[in-house]
Amino acid sequence: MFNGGGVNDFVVRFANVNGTGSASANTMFAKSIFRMGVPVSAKNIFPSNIQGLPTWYEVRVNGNGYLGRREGIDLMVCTNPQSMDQDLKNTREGGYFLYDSTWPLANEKRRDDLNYLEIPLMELSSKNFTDPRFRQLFKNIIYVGALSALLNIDKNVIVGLLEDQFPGKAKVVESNVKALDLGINYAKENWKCPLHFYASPMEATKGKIMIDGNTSCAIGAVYGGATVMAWYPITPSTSVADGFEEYAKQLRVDPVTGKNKFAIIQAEDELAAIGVVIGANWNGARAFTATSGPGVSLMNEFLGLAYFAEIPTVLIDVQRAGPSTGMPTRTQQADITSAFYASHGDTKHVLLFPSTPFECFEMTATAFDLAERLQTPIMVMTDLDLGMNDHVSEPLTWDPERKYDRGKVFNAEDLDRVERFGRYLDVDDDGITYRTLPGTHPTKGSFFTRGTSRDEYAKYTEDGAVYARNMERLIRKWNTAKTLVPPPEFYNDTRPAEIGLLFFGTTTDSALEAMASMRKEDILVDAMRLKAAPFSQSVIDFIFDHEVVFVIEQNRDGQMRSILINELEIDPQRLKAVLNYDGMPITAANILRQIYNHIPQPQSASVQTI
Amino acid sequence: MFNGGGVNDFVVRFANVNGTGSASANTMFAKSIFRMGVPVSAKNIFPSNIQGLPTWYEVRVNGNGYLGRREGIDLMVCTNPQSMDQDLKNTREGGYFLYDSTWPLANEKRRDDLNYLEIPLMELSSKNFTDPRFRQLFKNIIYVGALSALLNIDKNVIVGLLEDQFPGKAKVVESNVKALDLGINYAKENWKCPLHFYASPMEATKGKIMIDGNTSCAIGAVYGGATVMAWYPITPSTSVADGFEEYAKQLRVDPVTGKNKFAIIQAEDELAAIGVVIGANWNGARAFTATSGPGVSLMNEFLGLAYFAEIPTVLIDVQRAGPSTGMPTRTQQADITSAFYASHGDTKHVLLFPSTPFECFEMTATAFDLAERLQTPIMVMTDLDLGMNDHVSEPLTWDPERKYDRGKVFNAEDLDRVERFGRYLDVDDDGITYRTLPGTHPTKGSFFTRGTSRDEYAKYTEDGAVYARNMERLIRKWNTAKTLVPPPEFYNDTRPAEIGLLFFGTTTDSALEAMASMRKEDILVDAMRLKAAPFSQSVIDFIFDHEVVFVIEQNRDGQMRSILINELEIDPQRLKAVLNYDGMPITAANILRQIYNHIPQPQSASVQTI
Amino acid sequence: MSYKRPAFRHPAAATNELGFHQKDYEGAMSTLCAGCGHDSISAAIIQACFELSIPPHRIAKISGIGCSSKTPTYFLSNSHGFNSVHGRMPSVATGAVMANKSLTYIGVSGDGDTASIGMGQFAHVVRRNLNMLYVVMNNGCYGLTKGQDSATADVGSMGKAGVATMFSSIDLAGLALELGAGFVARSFSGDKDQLIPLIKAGISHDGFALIDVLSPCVTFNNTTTSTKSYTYVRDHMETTSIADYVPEKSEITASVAPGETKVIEMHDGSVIRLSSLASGWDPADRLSAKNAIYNANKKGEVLTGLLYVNADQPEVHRILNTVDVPLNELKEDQLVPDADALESINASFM
Amino acid sequence: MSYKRPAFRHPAAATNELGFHQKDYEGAMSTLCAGCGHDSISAAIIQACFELSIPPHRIAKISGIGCSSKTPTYFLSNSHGFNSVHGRMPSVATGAVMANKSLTYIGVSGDGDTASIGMGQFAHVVRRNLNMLYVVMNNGCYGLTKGQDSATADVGSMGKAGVATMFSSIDLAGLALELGAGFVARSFSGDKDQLIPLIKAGISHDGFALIDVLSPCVTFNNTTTSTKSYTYVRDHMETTSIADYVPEKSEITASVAPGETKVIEMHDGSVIRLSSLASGWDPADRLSAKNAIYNANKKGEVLTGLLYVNADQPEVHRILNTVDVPLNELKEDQLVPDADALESINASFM
Ligand SMILES: Cc1ncc(C[n+]2csc(CCOP(=O)(O)OP(=O)(O)O)c2C)c(N)n1
Ligand SMILES: Cc1ncc(C[n+]2csc(CCOP(=O)(O)OP(=O)(O)O)c2C)c(N)n1
Ligand code: SF4
Ligand code: SF4
Ligand SMILES: [Mg+2]
Ligand SMILES: [Mg+2]
Repeated sequence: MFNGGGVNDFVVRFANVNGTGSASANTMFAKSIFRMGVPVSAKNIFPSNIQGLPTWYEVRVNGNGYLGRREGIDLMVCTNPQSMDQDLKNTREGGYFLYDSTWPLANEKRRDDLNYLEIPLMELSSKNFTDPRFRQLFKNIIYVGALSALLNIDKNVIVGLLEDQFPGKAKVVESNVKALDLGINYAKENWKCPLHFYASPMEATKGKIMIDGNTSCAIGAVYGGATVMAWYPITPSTSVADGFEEYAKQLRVDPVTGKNKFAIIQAEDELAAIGVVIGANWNGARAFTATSGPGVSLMNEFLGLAYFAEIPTVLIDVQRAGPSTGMPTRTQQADITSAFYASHGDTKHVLLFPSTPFECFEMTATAFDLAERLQTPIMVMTDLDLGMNDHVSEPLTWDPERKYDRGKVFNAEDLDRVERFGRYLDVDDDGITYRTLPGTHPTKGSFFTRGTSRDEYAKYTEDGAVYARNMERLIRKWNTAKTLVPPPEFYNDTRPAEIGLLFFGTTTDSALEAMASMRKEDILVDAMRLKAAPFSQSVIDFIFDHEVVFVIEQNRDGQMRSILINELEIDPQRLKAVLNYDGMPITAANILRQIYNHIPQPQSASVQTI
Repeated sequence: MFNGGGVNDFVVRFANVNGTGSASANTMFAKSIFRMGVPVSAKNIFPSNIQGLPTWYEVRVNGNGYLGRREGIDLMVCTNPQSMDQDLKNTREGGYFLYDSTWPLANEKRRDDLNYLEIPLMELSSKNFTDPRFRQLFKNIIYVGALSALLNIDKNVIVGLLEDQFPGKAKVVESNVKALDLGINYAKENWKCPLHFYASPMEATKGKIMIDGNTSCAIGAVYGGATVMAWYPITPSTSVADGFEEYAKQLRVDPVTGKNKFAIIQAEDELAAIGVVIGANWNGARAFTATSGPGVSLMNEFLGLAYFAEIPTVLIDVQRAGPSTGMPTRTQQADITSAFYASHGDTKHVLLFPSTPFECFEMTATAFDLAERLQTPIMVMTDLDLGMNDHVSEPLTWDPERKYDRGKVFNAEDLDRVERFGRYLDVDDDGITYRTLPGTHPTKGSFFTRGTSRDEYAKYTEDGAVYARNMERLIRKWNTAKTLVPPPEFYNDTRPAEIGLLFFGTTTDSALEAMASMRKEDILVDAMRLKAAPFSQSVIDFIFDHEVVFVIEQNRDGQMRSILINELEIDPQRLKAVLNYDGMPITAANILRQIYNHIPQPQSASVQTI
Repeated sequence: MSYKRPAFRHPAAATNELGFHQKDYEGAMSTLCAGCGHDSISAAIIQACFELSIPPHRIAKISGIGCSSKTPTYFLSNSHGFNSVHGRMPSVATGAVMANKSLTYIGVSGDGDTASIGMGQFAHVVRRNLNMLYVVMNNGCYGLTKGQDSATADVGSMGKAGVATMFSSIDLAGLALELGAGFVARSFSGDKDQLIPLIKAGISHDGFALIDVLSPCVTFNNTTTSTKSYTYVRDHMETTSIADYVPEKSEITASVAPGETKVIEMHDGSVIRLSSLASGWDPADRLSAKNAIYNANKKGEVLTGLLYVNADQPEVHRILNTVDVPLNELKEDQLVPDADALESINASFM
Repeated sequence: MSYKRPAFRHPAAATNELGFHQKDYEGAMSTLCAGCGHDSISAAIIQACFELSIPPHRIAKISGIGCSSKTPTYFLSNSHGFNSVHGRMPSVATGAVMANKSLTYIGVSGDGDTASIGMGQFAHVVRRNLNMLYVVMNNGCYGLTKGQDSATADVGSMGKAGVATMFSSIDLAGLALELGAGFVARSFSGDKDQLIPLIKAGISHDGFALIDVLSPCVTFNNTTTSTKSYTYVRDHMETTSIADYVPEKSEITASVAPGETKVIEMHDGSVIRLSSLASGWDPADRLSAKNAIYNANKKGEVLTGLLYVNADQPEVHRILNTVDVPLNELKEDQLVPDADALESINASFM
């Protein structure tokens, strides 16, 4: 029988029809738990479609703060007859199945090992609300009410959320509360409330925010000084552009003239978007684009230009499941090879890997500094899970003293001081050379930027030795990059461990949960989270300090593992691949299953029910 | 003093102005040596420009058949004042410097350690030919004459070439012969002829042909059954399209109707070119494109589609020096990473590596078989050196019994036989599934091709398990590919060797020369030439059978080496990178220098003068 | 998607000349929003193909990416379909047409797919005069990515996002005319009577045929402030003429008063009969069509109907002079030159 | 390339208003073929910029790839230049213009770079009304890749390869008009007198200005059978009018008979004076320009001169309502919102 769940430890999945307004009710549910101070994560599992198809919303509540996806649905809330068969199947043994009993479930469909919570949502809504436009919406609020009773969610918190959502609209709030009460009362009258798992107030989310990664990237771009954004719509990156527009309109309009201190170009495609970004950066503005895999593929040629002509470029890749159009509404970390090596010829690019909304904010801002410092593309590799789902995060912070690093740019005075300006002259021996911006000086410092080979003074050349010298300088710059990118974060045991876990981005939540589980089993294990490629010395050290390192990532081909091997010249045997590539966020149980294929599984560890 | 060169062992470099018709005279020079039966190779070192800039043509004559580029110019033929300084510098100590003394060389420019051969080419030409249009052209023939005397080249051979070039135009031949004689006579009268290095007839090229790789690819496409070609002009791949048009017009016009059994689309860009190829292959025609690095970058998205939707696709990548526009008229093997991993998401592609014109022909034809068998892109990775230069090659052969492998295609009868057609159903357990062509059957076998995920019956799905199953089948197909691609060629010593050389494509000539040099020094060495990726078992075996394997390639980042490590899970320490990336073809001396950084250099080995 | 329409047959199940039922031309159940204009266009394509009596499996459907590009799943299940990549349908269609000249090709695209990312390929497929019907389901927005303005959105038009378009709009029919297209029409998803004969004529046309179909996005761009809304288009629709498609076999009975009617003969022997001609417009005069569009746009009208047709522009197979048998049917015996040929090639390189 | 022009100064070294010599506007020695039309256009750009007295370093030159796209090396050495990738100059220019509205932007492209691979970006930079001069050096072929037909090659025209073009040609001026461009002109590399004032007017135009300049490729497309040859263009050139550019400060002296002259005021106060107007054509009427082009093309004529101008179409910075100071000059104090802002953002996510 049922053996999962407990106080502040359960998973609820909502099964809805997309385009029916369930999203806001579901978000309210998750947010109410957050406001109760309890760690919670919510994942939208939506179709590549606008209206009428099944969509799911999965909420994990975990008092210990393990917020990666967890297998096993404790409570299924099903309002979609289309997906009901599937939803029945996906509920864990002994779990609860709440559904709209306006249309009762046929006996032959019922699983014996589930507990049914039947509530006539549509009937209740229709009876109590006359305006047909609202019936659908209030149906959703009714189930939120029922859940609040079942899971001990403070009604006042929900009412607070409604008040925040509809400021000054008491009437609307009132109707919503009415719907809420319908649910609460129905639940209390018909079921034993609460269930044996439920939410209980904590202080764990105090001071934190709940925000999606794309919005955080967008705010990061505003604070990071982006003035030009160019983009082309593509799921799951679109909301980065939306967010940038929203916050720029709030924060970057000149109060006196009403004019904009930013320009957003919705380009005709991704090739144009990256072209705009390169043109703007060449001309001294901080500019960026946001896209997903197919966009990165299309940007290949331009990324090679930016690498070779050394133009700062910031690209946010919100990864989705590839290849090709793949599963556009599912998550993966599968553009790593594509982004790292983007373009023909000998090219390598700097990648950043945020794993929380806070880091989306921070790394987006940092990407502009790095791009201008290194004069090369910087790609922020986020993904659908991080980008489009709300996550509990540290609040965003910005040191008012913080100055942008605009990199090596000669102004008119600098030019007057130098005898002869050499655009590609490595005067500081770090591989990074000085650039000038158009319009700087009447007679000095102008040069021709090109994707063809040139000498230290930017003069076109087909001389092989000069070409090779330049290519070697780019390697020197690459080595400098290793010292400038954010170093990894370590989660090491106090005692020496032979096993290391290595992960990055959205794999972090589940990897840390897996680590905790191993430690509980007295397995000594260290962990390192990559924040960037190329890799600093500490990455090498970590790998060589451990007998075996598990590289956990969400793609089929172990892309990060290959890059680690290539960049660090490591024997592949040291690195074991732990992979998930079905488009759903990786779980701790899955990680453990794969790790225990390589090391002895402790007796007590039940990877099923972590 | 001069210590290089000898009978059938020397290097001549011509320094000309491009767009002045020197190419045909220089080719005639190389071809005459070929017709004397002596192994010869010729490399055009031309600018990315149409007219007026320096261009070089380098001819190596080597009786042993070592035809990779060799450092050290024994005889410089300079008709270009623009490049004279550089040419003087590039002539080897003790070498000969032949130049147009119509404008005598100033004393202060002369190097003491060179032998000067002064011939007033322009003066001779102007004096003897009245028509100004021909003066320039005949000037070139005059120096060919002079060389024929200096290097003992049979005049009759040259006259034969002229007769072949101008069939039925006795007058033209006559004038050319007159020019030739002017050169011969001037040389004999003024210099000691022959020099101490010269050509001496052999039978080494008997039965062979001298042809460029691009033309060979083109003929291979005609024989391989290509009916649709789509392309966009780009150096150095353009002549593949030109050749295909030329030979298709010769060989593929219906004699009765005068209609074409082929269609060539000069597309608006590379994205369109590959789109046409994919559309045509989807519809059952053998179609291909030819491009170079920037084109491959632009084709990324479409290559991912072809991989994931499983559409046969043939692409010939004539590599040039990248990144970006790079050095468009220089050679490299630097698109390997880009091609192998092309596109976002988890993608890997089959690559073929021809190293001779014969293989360009053969592998292009084979690429169509493999593409249809494997239903995936096949990229033939040639390069500028192979593609645009004439090479001595085995003649092209085609077994008249040879049948095309059209792969797994169900026709109407097949469809009638199967109960339910599953486009992506792995019935043979080799990862390759059956396809149907549009228009085949009125009621069965139609399906929807897409870049999104789908189940075994080609139905759209967002089910992660189904998606993952498909991705795993693609790996099964990849494993099948390993057994179908051309296996490597081995050049093993009869005795067990600890050192292995690994190379492919145009690196072969110099690698084999380096190997011979090592063997002369009694170093035991084996060698393996890759013909394809992914790799068959024999590749792994070779690597594990040797203590150390030198991977010789022409790019900065050791791209093939990385792919070997990643695909075969090999400790990088086993594979030493031997690299050249200055855009000039790699030399044996360079290879040896790098090898002797890792293993003790034998006393006698002089890597300078091999 | 995973839903199948109930496979019942219409009561008075009429068959066409080939004995096919309309059902044989249908597709899977649509997953578009209820009321989406695109679904009406799918229905019109089904009807047109049924009435034209084309064997369904002899049609190939090719599209890009977008709600519009999804529609080929919702019609002609017995035809092969190819949902390619965003904006690149024209090149894939080019390849397909080159490979097999004996099928009928229907390309479906959206305004985003065609006028933004696909602009280059669109221009060049027009120039190539590829033998295909190219249907743009034009809703002035990117439906599938949630309603951003597309390049066909008119200045000042405002969809659900509530921000008026600021950049000048691209008129795909006008553009196709400028680029030399031989068959250009515009229609409205809500006007089946006009659309079906145009689809038939476009399929019959021997060369590239564009139909720019206004097709309201009910979810994102059907506001009262949008010029691509159902109401706006319905209320501002003007027509160049009433087009009637008459198959080869039918006799033309002159039921319309002479002088008002124009008859255009297509390559396959069928005929388009135009009646109630707009004044100053001549379907055979490119300039008059361009002017008519320009003037209509200026007035905020949506000019629909057949805009221009020239049945004589050679399509790409004629230009490239390919053999009559489809290239994809040629076998080794037709493709491999005889043994001598290679000998003489080798000889030429000795 | 590695050759420097001898740095001597013209004997009667005239200076412009700013005291610059013509020399200050020159570039490196050209490496194009002797006689290439592109070099004449470079010379015209040098002359126009000199006469306009723009400080050379306040100009930015952007191009794609091709012989034409190489030319920015051969003019304006004191300006920054960007030789980007093939067909993508418009997007790079867009970024540059967005970053700094205070410079003058000259984009150079070829017919291959614009009408083939660059078609999509070209259409959209027109639509965006980017404030730049866009010069197409149009030779009907791909010079740098050795003379293949481009999309602007006319049907039947035959270059050095000896095969007549079979696909209909794209008229870039006609296309720009269709796409809503506010300044469209055509000229000929061999007609400096016409070209220089057009370049000046194009630079002064506040918004996107296209000049499609016929520019013979002497190496690959200057045959007697080519319609893009020097002789053909010279012999078939027709003009809409004679354009005179009059800078802001000058007084307009009406030296031409009234009625024949039209005066167009530009945003920066300068004036274009058109005389000897072709009949039936009005530079302010888009449709008349389209018709004139269409009719000329039909007759095999090359219609040159200013074709259309509308000084009032808002350019992209005006559309996007950006601040007056160039975006690339904004510093932290202008860009980073104050501390409270982040607090209230955080609060909104609690
Ligand atoms: C290369 C690429 N970029 C972006 C996308 C995302 N995308 C999917 S559909 C679409 C726009 C569709 O608009 P339209 O063609 O007008 O079709 P509609 O949905 O309006 O019918 C976009 C931008 C994509 N699939 N591929
Ligand atoms: C992506 C890409 N494809 C192809 C090329 C090769 N290429 C260089 S220039 C050129 C055409 C140039 O034609 P046009 O723009 O008309 O310039 P022109 O040389 O005639 O002045 C091409 C195809 C390239 N550089 N990049
Ligand atoms: S979003 Fe718009 S275009 Fe897409 S299906 Fe819905 S109504 Fe149609
Ligand atoms: S090839 Fe043609 S376009 Fe290029 S430089 Fe020579 S003449 Fe000019
Ligand atoms: Mg649309
Ligand atoms: Mg050109």
